[in-house]
Amino acid sequence: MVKTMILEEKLRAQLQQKDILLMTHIVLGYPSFHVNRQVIAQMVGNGVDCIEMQIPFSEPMADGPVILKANQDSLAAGTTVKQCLEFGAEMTAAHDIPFLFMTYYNIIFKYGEEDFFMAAKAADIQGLIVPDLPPEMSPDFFRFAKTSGIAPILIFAPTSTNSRMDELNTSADGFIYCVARRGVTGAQSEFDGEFDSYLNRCRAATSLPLAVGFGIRDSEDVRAISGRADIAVIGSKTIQLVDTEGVEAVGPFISNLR
Amino acid sequence: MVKTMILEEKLRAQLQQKDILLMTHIVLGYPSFHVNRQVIAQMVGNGVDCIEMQIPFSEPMADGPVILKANQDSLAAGTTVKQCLEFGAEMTAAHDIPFLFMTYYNIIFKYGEEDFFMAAKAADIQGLIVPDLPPEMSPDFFRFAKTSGIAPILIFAPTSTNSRMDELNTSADGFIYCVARRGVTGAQSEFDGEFDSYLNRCRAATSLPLAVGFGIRDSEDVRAISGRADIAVIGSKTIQLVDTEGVEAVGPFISNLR
Amino acid sequence: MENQTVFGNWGGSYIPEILHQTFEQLQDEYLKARNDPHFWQEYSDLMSTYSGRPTPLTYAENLTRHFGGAKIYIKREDLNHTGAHKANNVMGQGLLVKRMGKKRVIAETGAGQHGMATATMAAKFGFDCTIYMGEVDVQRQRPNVFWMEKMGATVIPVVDGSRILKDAINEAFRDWVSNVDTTHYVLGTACGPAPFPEMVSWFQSIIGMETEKQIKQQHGKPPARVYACVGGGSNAMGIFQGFLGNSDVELVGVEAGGKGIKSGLHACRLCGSDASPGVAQGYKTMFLQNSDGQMLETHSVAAGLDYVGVSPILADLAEKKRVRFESATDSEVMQALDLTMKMEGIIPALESAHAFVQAFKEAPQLSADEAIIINQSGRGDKDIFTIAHAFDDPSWKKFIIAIAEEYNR
Amino acid sequence: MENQTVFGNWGGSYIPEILHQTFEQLQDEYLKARNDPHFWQEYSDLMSTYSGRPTPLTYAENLTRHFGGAKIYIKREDLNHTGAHKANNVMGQGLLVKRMGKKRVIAETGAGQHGMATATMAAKFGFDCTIYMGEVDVQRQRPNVFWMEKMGATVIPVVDGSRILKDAINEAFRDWVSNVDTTHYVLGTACGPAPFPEMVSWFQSIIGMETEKQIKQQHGKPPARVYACVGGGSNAMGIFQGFLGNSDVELVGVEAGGKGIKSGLHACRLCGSDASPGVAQGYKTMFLQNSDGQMLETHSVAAGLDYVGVSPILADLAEKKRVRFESATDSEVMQALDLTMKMEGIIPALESAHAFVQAFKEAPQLSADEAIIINQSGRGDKDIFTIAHAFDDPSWKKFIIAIAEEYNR
Ligand SMILES: Cc1ncc(COP(=O)(O)O)c(C=O)c1O
Ligand SMILES: Cc1ncc(COP(=O)(O)O)c(C=O)c1O
Repeated sequence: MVKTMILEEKLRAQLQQKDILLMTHIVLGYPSFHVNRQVIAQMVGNGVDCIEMQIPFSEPMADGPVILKANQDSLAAGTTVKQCLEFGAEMTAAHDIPFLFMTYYNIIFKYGEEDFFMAAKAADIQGLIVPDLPPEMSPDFFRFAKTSGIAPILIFAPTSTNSRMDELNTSADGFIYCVARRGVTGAQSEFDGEFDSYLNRCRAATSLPLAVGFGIRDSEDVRAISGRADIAVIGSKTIQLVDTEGVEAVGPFISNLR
Repeated sequence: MVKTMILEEKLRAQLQQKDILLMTHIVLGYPSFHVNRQVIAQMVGNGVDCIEMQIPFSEPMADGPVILKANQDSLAAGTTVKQCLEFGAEMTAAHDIPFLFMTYYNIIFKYGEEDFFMAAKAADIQGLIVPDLPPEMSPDFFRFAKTSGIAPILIFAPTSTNSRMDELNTSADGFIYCVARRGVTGAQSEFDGEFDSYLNRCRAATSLPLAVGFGIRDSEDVRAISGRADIAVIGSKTIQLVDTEGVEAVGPFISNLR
Repeated sequence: MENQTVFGNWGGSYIPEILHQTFEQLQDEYLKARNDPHFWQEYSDLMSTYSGRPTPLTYAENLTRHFGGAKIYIKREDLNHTGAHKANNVMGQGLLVKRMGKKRVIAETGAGQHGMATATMAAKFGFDCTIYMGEVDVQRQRPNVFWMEKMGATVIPVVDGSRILKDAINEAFRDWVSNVDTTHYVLGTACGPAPFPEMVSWFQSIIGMETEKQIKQQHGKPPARVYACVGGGSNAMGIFQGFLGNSDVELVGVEAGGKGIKSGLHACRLCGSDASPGVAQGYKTMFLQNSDGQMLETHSVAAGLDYVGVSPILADLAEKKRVRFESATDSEVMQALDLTMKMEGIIPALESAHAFVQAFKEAPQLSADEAIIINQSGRGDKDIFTIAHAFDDPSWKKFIIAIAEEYNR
Repeated sequence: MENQTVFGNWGGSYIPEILHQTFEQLQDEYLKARNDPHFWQEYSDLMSTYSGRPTPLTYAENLTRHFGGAKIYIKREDLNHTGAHKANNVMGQGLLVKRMGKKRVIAETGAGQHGMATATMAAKFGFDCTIYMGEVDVQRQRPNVFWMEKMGATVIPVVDGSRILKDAINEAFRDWVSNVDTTHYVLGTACGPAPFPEMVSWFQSIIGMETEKQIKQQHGKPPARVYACVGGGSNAMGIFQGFLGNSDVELVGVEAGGKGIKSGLHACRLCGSDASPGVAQGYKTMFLQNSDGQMLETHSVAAGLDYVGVSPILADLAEKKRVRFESATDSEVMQALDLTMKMEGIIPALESAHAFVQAFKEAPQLSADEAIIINQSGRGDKDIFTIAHAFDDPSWKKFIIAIAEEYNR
């Protein structure tokens, strides 16, 4: 296991072999850690390249209805940050792909930024996505990211200007998460001409790999961004799949994506 | 029958024979003209000296709950002013005591003041009591009263000053209706020292006979004012009596009063 | 307006003798107050620090654009403390009561607005307070009853007659003749025996005085027309007094057309031909009465306009053709209300919405350099039960049913 | 207050990247407006002609006598159009939205007051309008929902989370990130990402500016203390800004004590010790949260105070000890409300009544030549359902049951 390799290098290595990588999203503790474990096994077994594990938060302002409900149910079931960290460590030990944590800033802030990075490092987590933390709001966060070797994943949005992208790029590491459209997680996106020029702007602003998320739901969507982006992020869709068709549906769904 | 004798003289003649006269009140059309007819027969037969017949009005602002309800029920049964005038004529023809109309000013105003006095004269009515018509509000009314020989009965109240009594007296005829207390018809009055001095003021202000009304309910009340006033007015009490014990109770009630 | 008890053929003081003395005292005290410049100063200071006067004159830009005629201005009596112009009259009478040394006030109320205002004034001045309210109105305006009671007033539902405003007035008079020494009857509109019509109009003239200044400031000249709804006539008299002296300003009173003037279900005393001269409740005016002089039932979606009589001063101004009278039906009123809420974010009381109806009919006929003023006598949010009901709002019904279920449990 | 995004250890702008640009625009437009004297003139003219400003400062003579200490003055934000201080903020933002050329506004609402105010502003300015309101609040404040809809707004009940104010805020942010180009989010209090805390406080400072002048005029000198209830903190910031520069004036913020600070059922962020620093809803402040950083349920009889966070500016002023924080329990609030209605004829909103509670506790300790000011942020008659319910009024219950029966028929 090459656990010390930094996130970007790891992804670039994968990109040598595949047109496009797949990153999936799960909400920790939803519907249970037990199911999370099974879903992750199916994902890894069917070729997912990277997994973001969301530590639930009571106020997930950037998430749409599916992930919002998953956050609430997980918390209602008693999920704690400590459990999430432990589960993260278990997964990184079990599977040889990079795992990231996604969460809102308050979870980290309340835990203590330095402590959180240390705990994540101990769990062998490779990156952190915090959708409500613009880099200017916590220089400390980026300092701790650097010292711990955990990539702070930053987000580009269609509303980001070129200069804003440049600015974000200076703090970013691992890859850039390009939000496909205005809105929250879960709704459909259009990968049209406007999207193309947005993605060109992203590419121009950074040398990091580009992940595209928000609204990627099937192989057609994945195909649509192949060659334009490096990573396709599947979020709400797998949560819905587990909800409606059970854990076993995840493997076939993933293997058909690409 | 001495129908042409004016009201005051008629009363003075009666006062030669009795310590105190009795005036009763009925609401026309309540509960029906038929019952009115019976009640009046019982009253006259048992020694009542004078009867005021109230032509009902929809807004009897100076009346208490009993007479108010009688006004409303009579109107609801369809009583008209014309019926009241006809009934008045019938009564004056049938009984040899003075009959008065009591009503609110709008009934007269709407009928036409001159026309109303002519109609009342034709019905052989001897006086008119209009509680909401201060003399200064209609000089015409008093002119028509004089020409028709119908006495305009004015009201003194405990709140009337001496000079106000003097002023009222110049327009009054027949007798003065002394309201025993503040308030509306129907409630109990106290015939105490304060009442005495009020009645003395009334006596000093006018040479007309004094009737006392509001709250006279039994022989004790009548006795209390005997010698102090000339006429006792029984209002709400007989209405209640007919309501609760029937027409036949009226005769015995009246004959026991004095 | 000079002190008068009779206005042309109208007005007067047709009262039981027992009240004679108290009216003399009231008349006296009123004249003293009128001739004492400090009194008006005290009154206007009170209205300013307690009730939020001057109320604004709001330019209704969107409605103006919508109708494409005269500039529409709205005088905002809804912003008075307690939500209507009724506060003006009541606070004025409160100061008089203090001068007369009385300790108890009574009042009638229809919509509940005047009762609310009186209960408020009584709390502020420390008077005992009894409010008479027709049982029908108690039922349609329960929230107001709740607040009156919370402010320490006793609310007595009147179960006589048609159980609406006029019956409450009779009942208040009955209380007054019984308690004449201690009690002042705070009549709520420019009706009743003298000096009430003139006195109430005087207190309400604060509306017109402000408006006259405001329109000159904002529009540069007097308005072409001024619209006010007319129940008893106090808000109309209030605003009209700012313009009575200027014959170029047309004054328009709007009565409750109810289900339509021809249906007989309305409260039109000065427009239409159903009313006739009469004397009741202490004064002479045009009443809705039958040929015997018995008062008729009236009808309006707006409790405050649901009244058989009308200010004798307005009857006189109608006869002299100084004020034109029109009517608005219940359904026109709901439409005008809807439009005003959506276009200006303002909720007129159902009463006030009558004035809006007529203004909306006439605005397009006037040119853009003319202004018209609508007197918004009160705010409509007090009428939630009536308005939500009149709009037949389904979620409102569900809401009420759900609370009732909780209460029934 | 100079333009700031961070106040001591508090505030900031923790927002999704998609909103970055729109916040830059907002910040820009806000700064331009702040530096443009015409803007404030336009704003204060609008508030004067549309909303009835300046609102009065009322001397509460009876309460003063009752407590026998400092003179009690009440700043009457209840007399604003729509019935609360919320109008100030909303009209100010409306003018900014016009400048930014946006055509749609969204807002969260708790008590419904801010939603009412926003729907009103949207009607007045001709904007499309969507209001997010927690389902629990929709249920307790249905009349406000009715009026918002009547003014043309779409009201969306939020069924996520604890279904109250904070959840409505999250939902409004979700709408905003989806419609960022066309839409402005009219945040209703001095919370949220910069520039909202400062901007909302700036608009609300109109309260303090007026009050500072009024108290000098009426009392001859500044007050000893100023009391305001604190939900998000906007009415408090509004009035406090009139006195922040004068260290002789003690400023007191009153939070919702709910069932008592020890019961855990409250919304005390700055008094008591249940809150801790956190970041949510776009800003850093003291939040009621557990040790993992998950937000807790809060409790108050007043929907408008039922909120987990608090203005970062107030968190800073608390830390610097410039503002003292206290709390009032639900039952103290009902008592203060009752007393104020009976003694002054004034009906404070349940929110505002919190400030009254603390002022009543402290007034007797001060001498008669001192004045204290209570900010009456809104009027309580909008709260009829809550208040009648809280007083357990039997005729109110009968009334509701009777209407429900009619609707069920
Ligand atoms: C808001 C409002 N407007 C108008 C009226 C009618 O009264 P007036 O004609 O005296 O102004 C009322 C009466 O209750 C009212 O509440
Ligand atoms: C009347 C009233 N007062 C106070 C508040 C609390 O808000 P803030 O603390 O922002 O003034 C609200 C909120 O809805 C309110 O409606």
